[in-house]
Amino acid sequence: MSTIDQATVTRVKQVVAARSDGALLSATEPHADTLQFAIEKAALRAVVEGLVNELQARFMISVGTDRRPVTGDFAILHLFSLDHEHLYVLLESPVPEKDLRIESITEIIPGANWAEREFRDAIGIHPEGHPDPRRLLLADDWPEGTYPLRRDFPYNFQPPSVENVRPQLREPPAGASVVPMGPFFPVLEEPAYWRLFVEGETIVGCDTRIFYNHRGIEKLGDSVLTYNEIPYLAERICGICGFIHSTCYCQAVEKAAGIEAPRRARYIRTIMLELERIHSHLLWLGIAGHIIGFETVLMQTWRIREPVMWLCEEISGNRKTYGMNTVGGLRRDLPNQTKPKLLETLAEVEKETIAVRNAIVGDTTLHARTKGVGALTNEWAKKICAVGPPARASGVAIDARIDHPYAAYDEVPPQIATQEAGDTWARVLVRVGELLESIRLVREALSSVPDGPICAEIKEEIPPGRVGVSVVEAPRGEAVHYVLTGGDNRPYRWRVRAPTYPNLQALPAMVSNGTIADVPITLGSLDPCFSCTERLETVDRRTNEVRVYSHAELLEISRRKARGGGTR
Amino acid sequence: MCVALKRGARPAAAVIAAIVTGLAVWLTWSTYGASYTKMGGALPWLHGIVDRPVLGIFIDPLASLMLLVVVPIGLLTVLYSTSYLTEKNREHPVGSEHYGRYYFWLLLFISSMVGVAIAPNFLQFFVFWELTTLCSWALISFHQNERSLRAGFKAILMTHVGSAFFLLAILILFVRTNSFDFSALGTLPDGLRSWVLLFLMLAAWAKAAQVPLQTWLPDAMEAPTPISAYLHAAAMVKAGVYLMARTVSSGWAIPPGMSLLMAGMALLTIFVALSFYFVQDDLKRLLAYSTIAHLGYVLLGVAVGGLGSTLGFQGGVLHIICHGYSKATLFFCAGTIAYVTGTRTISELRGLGRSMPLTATAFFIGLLSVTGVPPLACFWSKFMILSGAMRLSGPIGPLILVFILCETLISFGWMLYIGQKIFLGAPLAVVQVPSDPPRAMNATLILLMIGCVAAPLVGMPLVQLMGK
Amino acid sequence: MTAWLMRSFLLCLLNAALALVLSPLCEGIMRKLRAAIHSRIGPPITQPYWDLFKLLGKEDLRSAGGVVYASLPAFTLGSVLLLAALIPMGTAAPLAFAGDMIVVLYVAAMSGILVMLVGFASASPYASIGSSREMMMLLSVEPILAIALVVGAFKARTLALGGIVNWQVQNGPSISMAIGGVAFFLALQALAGKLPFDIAEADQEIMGGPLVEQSGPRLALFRWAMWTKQLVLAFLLVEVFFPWPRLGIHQLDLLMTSVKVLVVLVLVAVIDVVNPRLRIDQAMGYFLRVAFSSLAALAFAVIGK
Amino acid sequence: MVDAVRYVEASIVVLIVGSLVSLLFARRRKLCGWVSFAFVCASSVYTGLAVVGGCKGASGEHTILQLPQLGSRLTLRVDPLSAIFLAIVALIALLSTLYSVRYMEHYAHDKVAKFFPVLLLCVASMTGVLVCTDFLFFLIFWESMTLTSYFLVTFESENAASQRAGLKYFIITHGATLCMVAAALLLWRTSGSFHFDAIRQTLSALLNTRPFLAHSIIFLFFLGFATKAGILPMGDWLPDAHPVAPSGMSATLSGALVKLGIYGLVRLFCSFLVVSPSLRMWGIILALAGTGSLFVGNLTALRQTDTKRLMAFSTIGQIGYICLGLGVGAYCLPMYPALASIALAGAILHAVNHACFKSCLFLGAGSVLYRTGQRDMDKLGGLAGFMPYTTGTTTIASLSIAGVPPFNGFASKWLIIAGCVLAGMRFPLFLVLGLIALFISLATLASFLTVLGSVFLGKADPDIRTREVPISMIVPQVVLAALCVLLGIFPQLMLRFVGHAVADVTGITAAGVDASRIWGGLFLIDGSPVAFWSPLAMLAALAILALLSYAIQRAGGAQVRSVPVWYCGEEHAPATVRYPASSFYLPFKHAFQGIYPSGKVHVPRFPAPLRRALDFDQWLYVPAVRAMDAAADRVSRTHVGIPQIYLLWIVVGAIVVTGILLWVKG
Repeated sequence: MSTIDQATVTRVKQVVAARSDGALLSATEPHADTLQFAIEKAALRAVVEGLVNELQARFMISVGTDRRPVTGDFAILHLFSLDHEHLYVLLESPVPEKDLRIESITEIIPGANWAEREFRDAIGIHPEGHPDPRRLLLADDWPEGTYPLRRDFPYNFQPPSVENVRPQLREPPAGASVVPMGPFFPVLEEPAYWRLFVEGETIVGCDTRIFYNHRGIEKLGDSVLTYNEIPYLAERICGICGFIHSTCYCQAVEKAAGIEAPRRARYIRTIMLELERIHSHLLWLGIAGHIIGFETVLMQTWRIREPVMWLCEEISGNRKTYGMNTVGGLRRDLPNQTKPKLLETLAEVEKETIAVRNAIVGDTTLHARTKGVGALTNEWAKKICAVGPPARASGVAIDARIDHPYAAYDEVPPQIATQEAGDTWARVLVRVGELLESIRLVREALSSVPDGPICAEIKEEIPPGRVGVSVVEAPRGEAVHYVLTGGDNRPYRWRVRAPTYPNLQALPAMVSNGTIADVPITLGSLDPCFSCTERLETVDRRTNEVRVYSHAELLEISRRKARGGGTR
Repeated sequence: MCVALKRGARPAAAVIAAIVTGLAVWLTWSTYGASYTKMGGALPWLHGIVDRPVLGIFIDPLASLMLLVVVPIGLLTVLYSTSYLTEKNREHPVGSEHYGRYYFWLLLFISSMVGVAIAPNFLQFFVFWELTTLCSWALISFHQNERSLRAGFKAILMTHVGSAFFLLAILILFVRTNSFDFSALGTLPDGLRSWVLLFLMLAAWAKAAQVPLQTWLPDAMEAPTPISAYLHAAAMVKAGVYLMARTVSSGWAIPPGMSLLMAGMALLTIFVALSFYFVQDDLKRLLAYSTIAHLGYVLLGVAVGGLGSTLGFQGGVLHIICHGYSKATLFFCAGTIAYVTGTRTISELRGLGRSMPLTATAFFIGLLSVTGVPPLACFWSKFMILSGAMRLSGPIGPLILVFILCETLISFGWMLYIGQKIFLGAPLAVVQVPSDPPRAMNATLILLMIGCVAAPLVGMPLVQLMGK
Repeated sequence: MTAWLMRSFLLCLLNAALALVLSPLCEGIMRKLRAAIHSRIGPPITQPYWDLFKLLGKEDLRSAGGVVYASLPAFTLGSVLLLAALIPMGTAAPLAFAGDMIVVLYVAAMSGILVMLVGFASASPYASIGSSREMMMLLSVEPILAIALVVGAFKARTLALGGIVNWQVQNGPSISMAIGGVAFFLALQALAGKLPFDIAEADQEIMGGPLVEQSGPRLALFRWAMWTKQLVLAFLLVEVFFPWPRLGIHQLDLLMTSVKVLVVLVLVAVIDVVNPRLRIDQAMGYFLRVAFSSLAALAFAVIGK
Repeated sequence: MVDAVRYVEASIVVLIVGSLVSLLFARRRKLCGWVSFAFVCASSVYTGLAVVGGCKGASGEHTILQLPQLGSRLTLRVDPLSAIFLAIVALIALLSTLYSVRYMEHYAHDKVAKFFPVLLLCVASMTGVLVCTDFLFFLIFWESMTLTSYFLVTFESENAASQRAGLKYFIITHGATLCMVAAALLLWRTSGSFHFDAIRQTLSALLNTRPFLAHSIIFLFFLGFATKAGILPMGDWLPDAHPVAPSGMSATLSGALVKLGIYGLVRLFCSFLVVSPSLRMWGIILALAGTGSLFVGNLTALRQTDTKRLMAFSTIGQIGYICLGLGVGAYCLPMYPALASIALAGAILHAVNHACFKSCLFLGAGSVLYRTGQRDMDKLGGLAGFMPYTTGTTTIASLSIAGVPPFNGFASKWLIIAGCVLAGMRFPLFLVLGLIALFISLATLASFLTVLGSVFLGKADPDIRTREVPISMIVPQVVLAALCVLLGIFPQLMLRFVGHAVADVTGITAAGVDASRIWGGLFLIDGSPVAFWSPLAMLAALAILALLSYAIQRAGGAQVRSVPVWYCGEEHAPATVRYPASSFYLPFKHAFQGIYPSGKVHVPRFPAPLRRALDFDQWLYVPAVRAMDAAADRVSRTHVGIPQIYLLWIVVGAIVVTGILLWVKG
């Protein structure tokens, strides 16, 4: 654990006290790196302003909680991170049921836009003064006045669907027309609707509708599943960085409950996290190539990526969605005999990655397509609270592994590199650099994995009302999990914020004044989540015989198909 | 011919003018192509000095042409005045008590112009010349307000400066040759002849409002519009150029220096007048400057004739009639506008074409004619002046060509701009006029439009007879 | 008269049939090559035939009506086949009497124009963007084609393509024609709709551009037209700019020409595979530079090189 | 057999009478139109007879009026060249009058008295220009044409844009006419005659004796004609004047009136100028001017979103093509007559073709305007479903103007470009010009695809309610479109006359264009046949191959189904997803942004010091009068009331006066 400067803690307290002007209800320190303040909602905005302006706090997420069964009111909690001071600051305001309004902070922090719209949709607390009155999260035909994250809303409730409801979207400015990108668009592997306003091919504005696929995971977490079931759900939040979410959740619960995972478990988590980063970045590189029509890059990087997937399968039994994490540590140990193979494969991957990097860096056409494209200014990156490679490519040196060290990163610290240009090319460079750095980290962690247990023993029930905040640096940026423990063996409130969430909010600024041709690659350079699963299980409907094909069989089948023969 | 009228005798004036016109046309027709002289009315007190009659009628093609300008336009002026000078006039309502005065002076004006046109010698010319000055003074000051009185005084003062020189010239001539004949000038010795010519030229310049004596004419716009029209198109100023035409055509060689001076001053006048176009906001003043320029054209033609090119002289003379009809059209249009809207300020007028289509048509035809757009009247005369100039050897011709073409284009552009400004575009609230101009005014305009097209057809055969 | 005409038309049909049959094969070879560079096994060489076969039987979905819209695919393929009849492909062109170099330039642009019309007619914003891009590509590429062919015409003192080829065969290589050939080749890449210039289709950006609303047999015809066009233009390149050596034995010459065409197409495929797609403004800038450089060919031709 | 000239005279008289008669019916909109149409019909029949006569060879001259003192005679003559242009004028006048009968309903505020009579006079002057052989009367007809067309351009009198355009049009063209006046007078100074033959002789003499003067005169003529023809930069009036005129007039302006500038240029460079080396220099100048014009005009057209303005700019561009052809022809005339005949035939044929397709386009734009009240392409879309005829004719005309084979625009462009390339083999500059012309022909296509794509194709708004224009407006469009196709497939029909005209006007006997075959098409002969174009054979082949392709398309027996447009899964209102015309080819347009500089003309401001200097009153007379006043004041002081002193004054005065008189007498 990095040391926390007590002077900073004092200063934070001073600022909060000064800004809240007597409205401070309480100030607690749930953990060494977490400061929690309860403030009257009237003073919340002023305090936020103080934190942002005087302490350069970075907004992470807002959590709206229905506390009626416990305290009889609602609460809004804004999470901030003081990155270089390694601190989390939690500002909580009670919101009485009679007056479900709270002052919006989007004017101070543009990056809080979606977060506020989200708690308006989900809990029903209205952010006063928010610039955008439209729906964010809920389906367009979701009935008004129904708030799914309230405690009295049953998780399996299905509102009746309504015909002919269209997203509330803005009309193009005079002289411009709309080019819809999505909801189903070749480079968007998930549904998302970018309504591009164009003059010719120049983007003069854009509007977004996403959350077509909202799955209600948080609701499931606090109403159906137990602490130990949630990691499997968390792992399925994302198809690529599943381990990151499960780790992040487990760490949050561990923190809330005061459990410390064993050192070996933390090392293995580190190894898995970095392996995930390696294959994710390779995948991304391929997709980026594909987006600009450079299929060769796609084919080659995915070929390089494949051994990494095999390694993961070797370690966990699965190419993806490993199912290894549990609260308190791991369910599955790293087999020591895989180490040599791991190192060998890593060397191979490193060699080929370097080859690809050299090819890419030398390709002038690539430069032409990415340099100066989709630039995210340093200033706006900070305002919109961008995270991960996009932030680092814009010169914002934040990395959860260093700022809020977790797993074994305090012992095997990564080197992070930043770029200043903020364009797509800078993001390429940042990711390629991270790719090689991750290989180094895996290698280092492997060499110093300590022996010992892989899971802490949990002796007693986790007490309710405890708070745990955890961040994990995913390949796309920092994932945040917040857990408020509850009774009956499940969290009272579980809040997840994936890294794409803030980064996507930065997109409109990045694409404006660009051309249509630049939009896909700009979007791609943010690396929004893409899933990929190749495992095939067939069920013969006549015999109900289940048959699992091996890798070799699958390969053979696909090759046969490619040659023009049939499968049967 | 000089008739004093009783009050309220509008129809009488019109009838008399019509009779005179008929007479003049008949006269022209009957003497077409021939010269006709009848002298009479000897002046007893001159008998000892001049042994033949000094008053009479002298008609040659030049005089016929002048008559065709002076009389028909006079008739139209009277006709126009009958409906213009009424209580309904929104610019200057005129009560019937002033009619007698008005028509008296107007008819006197016409008759004195006729006298000028048919004058057989300088003496009669001078007498009627002075009479026109008197009439113009009376008519310019017709409204009898401060401004018009001042303008009338200015006109009479400045033209009299010219008249003084005229008198001087006649005196010199008479003293040396004992004759008032036009041709007598030819018998003067060279030096003196130049002086006499210069004096005559000064007289003509003052009368025709040429540089440097042009400033009275714009101020004379205080006169009722028909008077301005007549003043500009046919009478008064035309007397000035007619004097020069007479002088030059009287059958003797003009000293080239004098001709060059005349041509130079004409060009100068043209450009000075042109330069004033751009600052005029009063429609009539703008037209006045255009008149100054066009009298310059006539003098230029005459000067070219003096330099030896008959064609140029013919062009200059033709320009008298072409310009007369075109300019009369323009002035009557301006009058109609003022009559209907009560203003003649260009910036206050817009979109009149919708409510006054006939006036608009007439104005555009007059305007395009005056600026020399073929096939309308002034093109022919200008073209003849130019081709006459081109007949001269040396660089004068091309020089004049360049200057004149430049002036033509600029004045054309500006005039068209003004015309569009007044008649086209969305009407301003001020000029939303439902009332049509009276019939007599419209009839006048239609006749003048025909004149704008037909003037060269009438004038061309006449001028062809000159200079042979 | 009629006999000569009938013969020309029959030859024209034969030409068309050959081009139609062979062009998917060439595309198949190019695809295989792509796969090899991708480290893939790739589809069989006959795959384009199967694609066409399947598309021809699929449902024909139309987003616009009208006779013109309905007839555009047929005219597109027809115009490409007409181009095939106008240019010498191993032998004299059957319709050589009907059009010279300038006509060929216009006919070569015709299929592109028809594709644009289809794009504009299908009322999709992607198609409109695609058509607009197609036009810009045509505007940047056609001058290069024109310069290259005009160099030939200048040297051979005739506008007839056959005459240019004959002149080339007789006079051997020259600097100007070599430059012209290279320029033509670069333009070919764009005319064939290959990377880095497949900007008009740009699947990832505008989902196939002008053809986004085309499906089934209509799509088949457009695809076929594209493949035929690249084959025909490759022939034009080889015949006009690199016709030597001529052995004098007709069959051998034809074979040699075919091999050269294949080499050209392989080169096109290699360039296609090792490049990302350029943006339209970048492509225009690129071709502007190419056009100005190819003016050098003209300069060399004028000084007799 | 009545001579062709008499027919033309009859035609002019009919038009003038028609103008007066239609003025009588001015209060009844439609009747006035039909009466005018009847007269135009009659005059067109006469003109047609004259054309038939004139095509065979020059008619005799007929003198109507003499101006001996100017050495000028109003003499008329029809020769093959004027016959071709007469045919254009008569055809376009006929069709646009017919079109205007219903079209003028569009203008509820403005009276047709301002339109039909003036239109008839305008046609009469155009006819006069073409048959006049005396330059003075040529100028008079010429300027009458400008005058009448000015009133037609400013027809919509309350529209500020049309006022500005009219003013600009008239001032610029009047300036050009004055240039011609100057040229004519300079020639007249030498020859004393305005007759065309005299001009020819004088010019050739002057070229030997005073080349500078001769070239100045040619330059002045060139300025005059080129301005009317719309060659940049003098043709700057054109893009303003065309859009604001009523569409029938726009068609006449673009189809016929600017062609007279071309007629003048052909006369000047092919007939007035004898074959001499100086012709080559002028050929290069013409070709450069033409290329500049076609480059700037067409690329600027590409940037327009107003249909009629786009077409106006494209007129500048197409005139550029004609001028380029003329330039190449003029260059080749002294040394390579066969090439010259190719280029000149191309130029004149293009003039004919341009009259067909550009008039058709303007009428099409007019039809859209008539029904939708809209010229802004950004606001239009999907009219194809509502106005099938207009769509069809506009499509044909668009493809023609873009030079897509086998429409007529291609035939003439082919001749011009082939002429350029062939001439380029002698003088390489023309190669480059030919290449530019080729490139620009694609840009033309691009601009008209904008029209097609944004106005007619695409999706219409669901609430749009419009329909096809009345039949009397369709017929002219269909006739013109049919001509586009006919002349495209059988350019021989026209080329025969054009060739005849070229031979007649230049005296070339060598044939560069062999247009005798129908199936074999056109052959260009430069020593040996070097270029070929057989529209019929090609069309037949295309038809066969397209049928073959269609057979392939149907071979699979695919079911056809109509589906909505795919917008990636969401639904959109057509208006929001329509790709507006201003968006087409934007990157390309940006590349050529500044090629047509435009600025506002300010009303000249007169410098104050000069004004003061010219105000004689201020510095001369007022002070003088004041001084006199003061002097008189001083003199009045001498009035002392003593009679002797007065007497003294009188005596002194009498002595002085007598002295002066004696001196004068002596």
